[in-house]
Amino acid sequence: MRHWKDWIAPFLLVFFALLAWEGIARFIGMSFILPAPTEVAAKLWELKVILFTVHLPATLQVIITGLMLSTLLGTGLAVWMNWSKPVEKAFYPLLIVSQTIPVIALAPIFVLWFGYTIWSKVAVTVLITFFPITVNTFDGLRSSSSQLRQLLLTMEAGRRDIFFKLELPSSLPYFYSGLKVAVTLSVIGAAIGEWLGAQAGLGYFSRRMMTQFDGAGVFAPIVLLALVGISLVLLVVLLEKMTLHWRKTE
Amino acid sequence: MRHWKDWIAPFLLVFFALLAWEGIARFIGMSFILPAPTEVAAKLWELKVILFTVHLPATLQVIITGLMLSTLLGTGLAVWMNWSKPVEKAFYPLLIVSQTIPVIALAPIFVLWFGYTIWSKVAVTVLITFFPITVNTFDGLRSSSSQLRQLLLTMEAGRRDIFFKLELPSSLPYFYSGLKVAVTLSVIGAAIGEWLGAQAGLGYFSRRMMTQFDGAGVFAPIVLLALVGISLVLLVVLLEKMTLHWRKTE
Amino acid sequence: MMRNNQHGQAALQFNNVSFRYPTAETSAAKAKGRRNHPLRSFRPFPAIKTAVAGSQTTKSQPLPTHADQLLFDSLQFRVEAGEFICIIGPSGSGKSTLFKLITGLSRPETGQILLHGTAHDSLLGKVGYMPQHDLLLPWRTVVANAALPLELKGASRKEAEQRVTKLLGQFGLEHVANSFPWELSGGMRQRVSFLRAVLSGSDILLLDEPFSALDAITRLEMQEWLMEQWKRRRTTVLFITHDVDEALFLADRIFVLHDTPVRQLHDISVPLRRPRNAASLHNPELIALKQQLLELLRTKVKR
Amino acid sequence: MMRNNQHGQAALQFNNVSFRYPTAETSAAKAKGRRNHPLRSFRPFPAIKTAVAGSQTTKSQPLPTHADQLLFDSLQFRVEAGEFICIIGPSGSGKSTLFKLITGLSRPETGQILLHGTAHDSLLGKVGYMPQHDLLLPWRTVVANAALPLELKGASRKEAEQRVTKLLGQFGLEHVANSFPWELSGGMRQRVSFLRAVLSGSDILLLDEPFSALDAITRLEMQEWLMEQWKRRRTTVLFITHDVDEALFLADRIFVLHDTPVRQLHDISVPLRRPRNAASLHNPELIALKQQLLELLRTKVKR
Amino acid sequence: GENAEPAEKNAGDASDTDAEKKAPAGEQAEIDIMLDWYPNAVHSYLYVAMENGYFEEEGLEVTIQFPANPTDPINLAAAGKITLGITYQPDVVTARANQNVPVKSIAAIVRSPLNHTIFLEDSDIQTPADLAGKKVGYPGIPLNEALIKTMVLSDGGDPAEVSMIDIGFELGTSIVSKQVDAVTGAYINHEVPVLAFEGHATRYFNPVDYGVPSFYELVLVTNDATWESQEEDIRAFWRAAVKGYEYMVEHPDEALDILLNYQDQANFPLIEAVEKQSLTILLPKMEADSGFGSQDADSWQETIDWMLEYGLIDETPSLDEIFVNITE
Ligand SMILES: Nc1ncnc2c1ncn2[C@@H]1O[C@H](COP(=O)(O)OP(=O)(O)OP(=O)(O)O)[C@@H](O)[C@H]1O
Ligand SMILES: Nc1ncnc2c1ncn2[C@@H]1O[C@H](COP(=O)(O)OP(=O)(O)OP(=O)(O)O)[C@@H](O)[C@H]1O
Ligand SMILES: [Mg+2]
Ligand SMILES: [Mg+2]
Repeated sequence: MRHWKDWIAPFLLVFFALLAWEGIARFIGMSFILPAPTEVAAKLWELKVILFTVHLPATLQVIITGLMLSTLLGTGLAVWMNWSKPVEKAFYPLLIVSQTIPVIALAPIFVLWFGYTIWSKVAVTVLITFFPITVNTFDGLRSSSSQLRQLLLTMEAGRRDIFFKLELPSSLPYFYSGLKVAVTLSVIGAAIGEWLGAQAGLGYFSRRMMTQFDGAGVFAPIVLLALVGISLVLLVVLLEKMTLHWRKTE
Repeated sequence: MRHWKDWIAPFLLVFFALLAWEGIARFIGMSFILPAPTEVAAKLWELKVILFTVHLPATLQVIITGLMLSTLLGTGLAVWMNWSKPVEKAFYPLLIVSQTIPVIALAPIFVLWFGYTIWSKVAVTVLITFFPITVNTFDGLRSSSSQLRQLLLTMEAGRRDIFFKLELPSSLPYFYSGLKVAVTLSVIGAAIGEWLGAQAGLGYFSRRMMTQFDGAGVFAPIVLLALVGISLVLLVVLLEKMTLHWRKTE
Repeated sequence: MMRNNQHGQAALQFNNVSFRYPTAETSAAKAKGRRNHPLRSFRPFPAIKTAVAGSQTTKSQPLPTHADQLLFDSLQFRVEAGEFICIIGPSGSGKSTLFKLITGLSRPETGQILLHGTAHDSLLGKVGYMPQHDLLLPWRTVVANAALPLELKGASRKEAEQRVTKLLGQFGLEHVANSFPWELSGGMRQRVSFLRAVLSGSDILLLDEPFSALDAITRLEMQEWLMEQWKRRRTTVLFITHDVDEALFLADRIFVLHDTPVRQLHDISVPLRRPRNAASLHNPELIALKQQLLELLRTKVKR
Repeated sequence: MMRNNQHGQAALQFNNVSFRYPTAETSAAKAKGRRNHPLRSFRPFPAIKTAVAGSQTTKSQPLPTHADQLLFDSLQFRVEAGEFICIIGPSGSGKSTLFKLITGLSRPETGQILLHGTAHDSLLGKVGYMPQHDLLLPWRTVVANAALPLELKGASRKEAEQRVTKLLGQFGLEHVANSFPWELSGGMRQRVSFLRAVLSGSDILLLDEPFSALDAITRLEMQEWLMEQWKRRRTTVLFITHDVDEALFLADRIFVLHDTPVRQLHDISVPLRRPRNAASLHNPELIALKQQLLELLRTKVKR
Repeated sequence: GENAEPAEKNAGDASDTDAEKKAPAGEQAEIDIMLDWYPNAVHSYLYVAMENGYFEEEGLEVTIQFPANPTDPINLAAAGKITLGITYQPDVVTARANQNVPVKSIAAIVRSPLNHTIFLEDSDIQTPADLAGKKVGYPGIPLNEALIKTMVLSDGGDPAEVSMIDIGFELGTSIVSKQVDAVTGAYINHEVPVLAFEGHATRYFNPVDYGVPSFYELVLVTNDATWESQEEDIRAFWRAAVKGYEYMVEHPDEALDILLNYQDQANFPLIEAVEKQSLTILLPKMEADSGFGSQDADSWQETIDWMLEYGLIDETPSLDEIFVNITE
């Protein structure tokens, strides 16, 4: 971010990759299998109205609802586990193990449970964003050094004091790290959710275009999805910078 | 692992959750929407032959091929980036940015490129496992302290010595962490790849059972997928324990 | 300038205090469960170890080898009001544990700890404690860090910070009031930490190896600074150190912990008048005392 | 027992050596590019900070405030074969940089560094270097760690380890040959690190604050141990420390760095015969010397 | 952009939208219907009913959904997530017979198979037996496996050698990009002309020529429970649909225009010429002597017998439960 020069090399790499892609695409000449980047750009322009007024809002709605829900549930569970040892003992191992299993395979079932409403997609999003938020927040709450905890105890701090004055601030950087992961995953979750059943949304639109032999139309919404992902992460970084101004980052 | 008592609480939690699920499922009585756990178990038994001889091997083939490929490519790129500053400058930022965009949305395209062969699924798997392996290995190579590097230099170590005697061993723990992430993601990748078009595989079979209105049949392969995920992670942990025996873990 | 007052009430008194940590098995398991859940190594998406500036957790805890063994056995001693006591002893001899008992973080198995002649239900909040390293909250400014004990005692944040601000000058911190800990040098951080301990409001201060992380020169400066502060405030100070020179320079009396379980403290008065300076340590009587102390410690360190 | 030999060839000689670090901007940017890529904070799947046992990177580097300023200006000095030189100076005065120049990690801007009268193209591999902290490779056993310089010089691993094994006894390491670094105490780790420096084969050893991380008692022991080793090996030693007592106890001569840029080293001979012991430091002449050194350092430290 | 969002139930006092004005007094009943595919000529009558206000006249608020997966209409209807789904007769039999999924057919929309097995003009496939050893794509609908099995068997081939690949909605793309050798589940009235329009000539097999009974291609299904609770609404829905159908028969061009107007050009760019052609093929297949949508037990029995014979089902589902004749 800071040093624009750092971006020269990757920019050149991307530029030449695009050039090569353009060349190959034109050589193959089957734009529904491999559209050229210029075709994708043109398509993006052509479809701008419907993409920006219908599909982008639909996807954003899923992403934002999903993120809000999993932040709520995730931090809630994290705080609860931090508060009560038995809760931690019961849930923490399950959380960890749940990450080694492909929970996403359950996604198709959600369509049966929630139909084609926003909730089937939100459920997928929550399913995959819940973990990073919960575990990071919990680890953050636990990250506060036990020496500091003891110090606060010698000052007669109660459980609440320790939570608000020590554990909560300690957990913030971890929470943001978790949120960054979650934000990225939420875009993926929304896209997958939309494949499985939707009436609108960028992921849905991309798949729909595939049945229409429209290669450029397949890629155009993906480009938008990528931009959504990047913007959301930047947003979290900004938020982090603003709230963690005390950090040692010159 | 070590303290079996640590497993009592989560075990009880799972047990009661299953019990509740059984109760609710029987109450609803629509097993194709929500099969009871006992039905799933029965189905798993009933389908054991086809699951274990056809679909499990198909999925494992995808997973293993994908993991091997992305380990090869990932460690290769990591070593290259570590060796050459320009390569790092060009690729590293792209790798990072690539993680904020939902590359998985490209998965449907792979079917167009590779057809319904194993390669479209392998491509999805490589796509999502490549990043954690590359970045972790690279960070591992870079993790070696600069003080140690200077120390080796004062002993007249060459670039190769520093790589083999310092950077490589330093990177191993990071590599394993990356591999653990990758292994988990590979199961997800294979499942998603199979949704998009397959003739065999656990992900495919699960969805297929849905078209047969067989709820228990939907869940049974997911249970197997979960077991595959857990076993693979355990395998990596074992491998890690064996090769990193020097680590301070009593 | 001995301020002992054997006939008044002791500022701090141990009456037959015995203590042991819980059995090795449980405590080890406990410590582990908290820090290293067995599953943690499994973590496919491992904890994101955000480098939080200023957090220090480098000091390795002594291994709990002696757990389940009695650490203090009917220990008795008294500290008079206004005394400066240094506590030395080999690693693992129980110096920090002594402080845990006095602060109320641990409770004696038997016996009583009296502050100014009174036994308390819980000692938490009754003494000022300055831990090894500085242990400042990295997200709080100097003022806010020092204000912490006042806030915990119920003052509003604003009120607390006002009270702190008035004191900053005395501690040489007026120019860094709104700096964050990472912006300060090690010596400055120690000052903040000391100010915080002072603000706990108690007239008994426990300092656990406060200067061990500083370099030799800064350390000397901080020792002199601490002497001044102590003279001005006339608080009772208990000060743990590994450094015999430091103990000799600072203390009225030195307590040596040197056997396990500790039944009795070697109680050594330092025959030096105040004010002292670095040169004071070179008088022959003190040199002999230093040799004696070093021998005492050395025999225990060799294994 | 001065081993000076003003007429022979100096073991080490600086001829008008000048040095500065590159401009603040480039060097800071460089350091940053390597350690903190600007994108790193973006990382959705952040680096997995596996806790690698034994890796120590806690010591904070001095801030590069003086960068682009001349650090050494036509510096001249010579060290005779077999001498024990201690180097003291405030933080940031350039002590470690001096070692970087001697080891060949940095190159002088002008001037020459001669080893035994010869100028070398690259000094890398020509002197033995023992960095602050122990810096052992955590994945190598004691033997394998010590064998590292031999391996790097081309010996096969087996051969190298055989040679090391023969020496372990002399260094008191025979019982821990196959232990990993984390299994050793701090003092033991320093021994391994010293053995490794000795095995680099050079007769000039550079030790950068080797004992600063040890507690006071262990430190005393290690100082005595080092004296014995030095007596036995008759190598030339340059030893950086912050601790004036340590310097006085160990050195034939003390070099004090105390202005920036360093134009000249304060070169102080220690008027003490060997063998020395802790008590030797208490003779009045030495006490005066210590006071003088402390004053020298203190004036620079105050800002 | 959420079509499935529930409208306000007690809208009597609410805003004065067009729908409200046309509606008779009282509450509007909600009907969610999921099409079998994305909208095309075969759905014209629904759009006509919508455009011309037939649904509102019946006091219905109808939401039309499109499936993301070909099997969703029957699945979601069975799960009660939608009121009605358009699906395939043999699938209803499978659901009822194998898992006793509580779905029932309430109307037959297209009365004979549109579903053909298509392959590129220059393919070496000549008869269904040639499919052995080939890759055949199908949209995940189990019926298609039955079709191929029957066709290959009746042509003397070995159906076990056909490799069937679930390709979801990618019927056109996968055959054009040569990922599969043939696809089944493609419609004679839709994929065939669309592919031709895109410049890909195809040939095809009609299943009825190779031992498959002339089953109802498209039927309207609902859940037993939904039927019980909303029978009146569904009957009302069907009355409106029949009106739409009659309009479509009389004014096919206008009906198509309505459909095309409803299409969001970017979303579902239908090709007018193709849809015209499609409608001509469709109309005869939708016409029924005893009224649009009528079902007769013989057709069901025939389909069940065929499926039993080819081992697609193990038990005979009860005819009483599997369909209701809405025209009676
Ligand atoms: N929480 C604990 N549980 C069990 N045993 C403990 C605990 N804390 C300390 N111990 C044990 O009690 C003994 C005394 O520990 P303590 O920390 O008081 O030593 P110390 O004198 O402060 O050492 P150091 O100089 O290294 O700080 C040690 O043997 C230690 O292993
Ligand atoms: N790599 C570098 N690039 C730029 N400046 C540097 C670098 N390393 C050190 N410096 C600067 O050079 C000066 C001398 O640093 P050096 O590390 O030699 O000090 P030192 O005497 O060893 O200090 P300490 O006692 O803290 O170890 C300092 O001002 C430091 O900021
Ligand atoms: Mg201690
Ligand atoms: Mg240094």
